[in-house]
Amino acid sequence: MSLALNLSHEPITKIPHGKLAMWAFLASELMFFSGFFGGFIVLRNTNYDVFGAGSAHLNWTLALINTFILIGSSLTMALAIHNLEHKKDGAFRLFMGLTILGGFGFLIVKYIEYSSKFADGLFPGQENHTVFYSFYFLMTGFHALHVIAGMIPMAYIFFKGFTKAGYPYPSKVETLGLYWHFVDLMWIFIFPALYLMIPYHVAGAH
Amino acid sequence: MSHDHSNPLPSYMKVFYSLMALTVLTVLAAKQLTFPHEWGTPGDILHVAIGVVIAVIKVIAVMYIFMHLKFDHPMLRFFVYIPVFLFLVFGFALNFLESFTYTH
Amino acid sequence: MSTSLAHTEEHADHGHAHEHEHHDLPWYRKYVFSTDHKVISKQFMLASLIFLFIGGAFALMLRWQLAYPGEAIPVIGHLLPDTWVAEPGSGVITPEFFVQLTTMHATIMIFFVIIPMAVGMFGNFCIPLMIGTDDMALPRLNMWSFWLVPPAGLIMLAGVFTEMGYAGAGWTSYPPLAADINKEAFTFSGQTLWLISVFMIGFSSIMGAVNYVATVLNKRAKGMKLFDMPLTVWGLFITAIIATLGTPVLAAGLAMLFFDNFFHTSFFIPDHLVSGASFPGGGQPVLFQHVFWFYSHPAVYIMILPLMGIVSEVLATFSRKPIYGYKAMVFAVAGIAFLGFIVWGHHMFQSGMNPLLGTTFMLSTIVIAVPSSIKVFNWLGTLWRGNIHFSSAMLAALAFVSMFIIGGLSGVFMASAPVDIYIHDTYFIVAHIHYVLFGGSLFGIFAGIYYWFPKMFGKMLSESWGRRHLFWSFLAFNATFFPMHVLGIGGHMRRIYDPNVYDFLKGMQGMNEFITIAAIVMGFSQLMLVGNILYSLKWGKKAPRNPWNANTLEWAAPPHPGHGNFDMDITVYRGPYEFGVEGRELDYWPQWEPGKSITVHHHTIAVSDDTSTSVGMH
Amino acid sequence: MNDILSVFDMLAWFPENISTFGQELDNLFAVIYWISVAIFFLTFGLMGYFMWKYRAREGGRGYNYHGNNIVEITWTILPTILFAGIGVYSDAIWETTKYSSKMPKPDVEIIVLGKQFGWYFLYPGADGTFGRNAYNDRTARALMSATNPFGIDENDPASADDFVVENQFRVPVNANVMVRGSSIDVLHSFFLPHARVKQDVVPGTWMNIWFNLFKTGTYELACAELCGGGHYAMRAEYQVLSKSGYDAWLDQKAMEKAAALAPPAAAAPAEGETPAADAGTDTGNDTGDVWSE
Ligand code: HEA
Ligand code: HEA
Ligand code: CUA
Ligand SMILES: [Cu+2]
Repeated sequence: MSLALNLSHEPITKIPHGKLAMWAFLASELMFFSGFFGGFIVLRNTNYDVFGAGSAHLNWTLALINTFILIGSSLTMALAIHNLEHKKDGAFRLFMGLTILGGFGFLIVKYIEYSSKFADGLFPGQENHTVFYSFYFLMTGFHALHVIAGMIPMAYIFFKGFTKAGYPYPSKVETLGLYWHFVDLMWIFIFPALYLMIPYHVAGAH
Repeated sequence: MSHDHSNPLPSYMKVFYSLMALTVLTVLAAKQLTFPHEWGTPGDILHVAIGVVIAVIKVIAVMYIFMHLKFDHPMLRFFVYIPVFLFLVFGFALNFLESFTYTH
Repeated sequence: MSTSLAHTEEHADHGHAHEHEHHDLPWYRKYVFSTDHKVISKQFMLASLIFLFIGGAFALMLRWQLAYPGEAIPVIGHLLPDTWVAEPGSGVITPEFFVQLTTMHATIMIFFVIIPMAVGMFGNFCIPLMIGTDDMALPRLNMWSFWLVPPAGLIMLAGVFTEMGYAGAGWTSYPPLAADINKEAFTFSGQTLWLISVFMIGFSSIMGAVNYVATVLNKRAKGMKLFDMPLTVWGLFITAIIATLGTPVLAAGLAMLFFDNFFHTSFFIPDHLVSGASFPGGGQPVLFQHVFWFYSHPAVYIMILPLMGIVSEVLATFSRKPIYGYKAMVFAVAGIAFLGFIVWGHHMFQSGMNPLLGTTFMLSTIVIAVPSSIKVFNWLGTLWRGNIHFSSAMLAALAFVSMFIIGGLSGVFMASAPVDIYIHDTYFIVAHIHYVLFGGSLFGIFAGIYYWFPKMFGKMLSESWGRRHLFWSFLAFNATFFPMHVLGIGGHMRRIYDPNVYDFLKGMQGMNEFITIAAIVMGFSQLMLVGNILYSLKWGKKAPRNPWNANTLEWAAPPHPGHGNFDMDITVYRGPYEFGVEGRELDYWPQWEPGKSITVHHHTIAVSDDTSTSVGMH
Repeated sequence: MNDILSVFDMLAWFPENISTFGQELDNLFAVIYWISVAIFFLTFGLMGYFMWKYRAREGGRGYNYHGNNIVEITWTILPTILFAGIGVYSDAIWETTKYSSKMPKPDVEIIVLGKQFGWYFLYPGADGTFGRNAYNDRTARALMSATNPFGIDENDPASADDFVVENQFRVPVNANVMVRGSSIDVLHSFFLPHARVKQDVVPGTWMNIWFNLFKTGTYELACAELCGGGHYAMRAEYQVLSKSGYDAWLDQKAMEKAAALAPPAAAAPAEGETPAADAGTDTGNDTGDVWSE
């Protein structure tokens, strides 16, 4: 009897539920990082030199490589979605694989970066730690967690893509893509904020 | 769910190239661009401003093209506008934080 | 209201039809890890009621200490472990344990009772039913948003097993106190667990909220425009938006505080602190307060807007009148939500925030009272020329309105920054908190429970016990919390273990005793609610489909609806509050009933010949 | 019964006011109070009346009426005007009490530190100026320790007569007292109920607090911000002394400080040797307050 009911109709806004919820979630994520950036602004203003010295010590070349990797994987993600929507399964698998590879590459670079920071005694609790490094580990750490969280469903979708039916839900991949672009987007802010904004007198000293 | 009839691939590539270029630009601006040293902090503020402006341009490109805000339902834009507005309010208030009373 | 009894029988078999569909689900998918929004709603209700009693018991213990300092707590006192009592076996709690009680009382009440009830329970139950759809947009996500709550509660309560006991920095957990500056890094204290737990609750809140947003925007029944939604759904929708945008900021603050607490970073720890543990320094304690209140002020509206919606619902139904100024109500809610994001500094007038911001926040806070006034006046307008039935739900709603007025007026005192200089952190604030949160939110929750219980469980609650419960709660509530205004004016600080240390508070012991006695009465009055619920579940009268002759869509569903909610197609023809329409025999006109009408000078007049007495069966 | 009714006479419960701006604060409170009482009776009166007048009648019907925009606008604008009035009135007082730029020229300056669970007060001593310390020199923060909470640089000659008291302080009557407050551990709040003064003190920042008291006597200072288990007992006493009494007390402190700095043999100021201060205001147990290690 309830089969005849038409309660679950087309989404009114024509936006799939998952995608709409994802946008709401991204709004939420924007506020999450807003909290961090708000704190960053305040503490940078009050610890100008400490932040400058910290920035100057970071390895911006590694971060630049990571930026390229993330932008690249953002592009491959967009291409993967495009190909899945156009039923080009082979290309979809290729680009999805590249995206995941990008995530791995990012994490590997991050690992290299982190281990040199550990070696320099900059981790919280170690001797050279300052409030700048608190922010460094906080922001990059949460960002890396987001990368990992995005890679898990991507891996699932990727392997599903090899089954006979292929991956049947382009709209879900699109939703995941939104998230992945967001991760990229956050990095676009984190990169200059942490690595590049070095006051002169501090930069000169190094 | 495909968004429009035109082929988005060229615009994807355009965004990709400009993101790469802007990234290089932001690094160059930070490392090579120098303001007179006697400017001190204002010079630093200019650096920050340049970094932020470039980042904002990049982010707009990502959101409007990669994330399809340009083609999708206009309502979705509010999911970005409102947080940005709130962040500005929040950041504005926070900038007053240390201005009180460490008097000499 | 007896017209609807006739429908009872036919629905019995619809219920069956639905049960058959779901015999294939294993029991744990049906009752535990269910994705059905109604089951999730009941789970929230059960968990929160348990927490209400835990939080209430904590309150009564701290009340005892305030009334009878130095005397053993009866019964419980002697069961307390030695570390919590002044001398082993004495039954008198220590000052440390007292502040832990305060902290846990408030945290439990806010994060584990009011928010889960207002948003989790009613949001889950009402949204899909009232917009006429079968379930949430993302049922699986919905399930997880509940299943983060019990572990979060357990983690927080596990603080008792740590060396220092529960978290003890107040529910606001201001650092440096909350950073446990004397604790070693990489060790857990009650405060660390508190931070983890509230972070989880926040995550659960966000998961629920994005789901509500998607559901309301995407899944409304055919014909239902946004301005055809009941005010309950409006309240919940806007609450969900606040939760989506506010909660993550708290999460960011908690993450930073957790880093300070656990890793000894120093986001909030300044550099010349004299303490045993070493922090690198450079932080800003007041920064945390900004981050915290940027969420927690909007959060107080998270705790009241859904209930405002519910109360509007109940007032309209039992006054048999349309809501006065429906659109004004919606705009007022939206206005409160918007302004709610720019007033957070009113909690920080004395915190060392720049006084210039004090002026700004004072003005914005005073402005926020305007939309609240609009709501109050519209509620009064709804009562005007009604035909008022004093059911339990209605009594609770009236209690809500009246107590919210008192609580809101005391808010206006504090909104004025110079007045706040004196009453900040005194019992005046405690009185305000309880007038808006207990007198407001909790009575609103009672109203919702009395109103929707028949639909939730298919049984009627006992009206006479409901009235008794509300009468005693109302009386004891005012006896408990009204005198707190006076304590506050007398200068009685919050969160103090023993006021008798101060000469200027010596004259107030009698009042403290009186408050405690009233609080105990109030605590035990709540047993009437629990008793009523348990009794009615087993022996209550079977509920008809539309026991209150109301208009909104949930009453089109069978009593105790099964998975899928409705047994007929739903099309919406009109707004939710068409009571007393001219040209109709019945004094209500459900949203799902076809029929034409015209609007003449703020009145609705039915014009088709459709005046049949049927209640929604087609 | 009278006890219970007295609850409704709220304004009578204020502790006695002793500060110049306290009266304005109390007046503002009273204004909002009477507005609230009026609104309370208005709204509760209407509600009660409607509940009685429109209680359900047999066969009765509610009136189908969806509201009226003119009414809505009226009851939006009226409260707005009222609130704007309250806001403007409040802001004037707020500015005089808290804006650093509007604070009067100080006659007496004191530096205050909260600690778990008590208060330190630093006085500039006879010369009226502070030596180098953590308040007036950021670099002196490095000197702060459990035994030298103010980070006083003893090598600065101006520091020689600066003295510290604990949990008891004194101020002259009818003088602008400027307090610079901070904390050495967690947040505390400097609350003088009788003077209508409250200001949180935050480690790492200095707060400007001022007041001008017009009545002599002994009053209490409380901590109003949760700071741990001992929060409730973080109490201090202060005396408002006549000008001469206050000066006498300063002299006495100077002698004690000198004695404490002198070689141990000489350092034994006997109790009761204090110069006769204003009758009876001196409690005589000040020796315990000297902080000199
Ligand atoms: C549901 C929760 C809730 C609600 C709805 C409110 C509503 C309001 N609150 Fe409250 N508040 C809390 C919960 C809530 N608050 C809590 C929990 C705290 C303490 C936190 C802590 O420190 O632990 C707090 C603390 C708090 C403070 C900080 C006090 C301090 O610490 O010093 C202030 C200060 O401005 C304030 C103001 C207000 C105002 C102006 C409103 C307004 O929205 C009220 C508007 C309502 C009305 C004004 C009444 C109805 C209107 C009329 C009848 C119309 C006619 C009226 C007039 C013309 C005046 N609140
Ligand atoms: C919705 C929120 C809510 C609710 C419902 C309550 C309910 C109560 N609160 Fe709560 N309270 C807060 C929110 C709430 N409170 C907040 C936010 C604070 C601020 C905390 C802070 O400073 O950080 C606070 C602080 C607070 C204080 C101030 C503490 C202090 O500053 O030192 C006091 C003191 O009297 C108090 C008392 C009570 C009492 C007596 C009840 C009663 O209504 C409770 C009634 C009891 C029940 C509803 C449960 C019934 C229980 C039984 C029947 C069991 C009886 C059996 C046994 C005792 C074994 N509360
Ligand atoms: Cu110090 Cu409370
Ligand atoms: Cu608030």
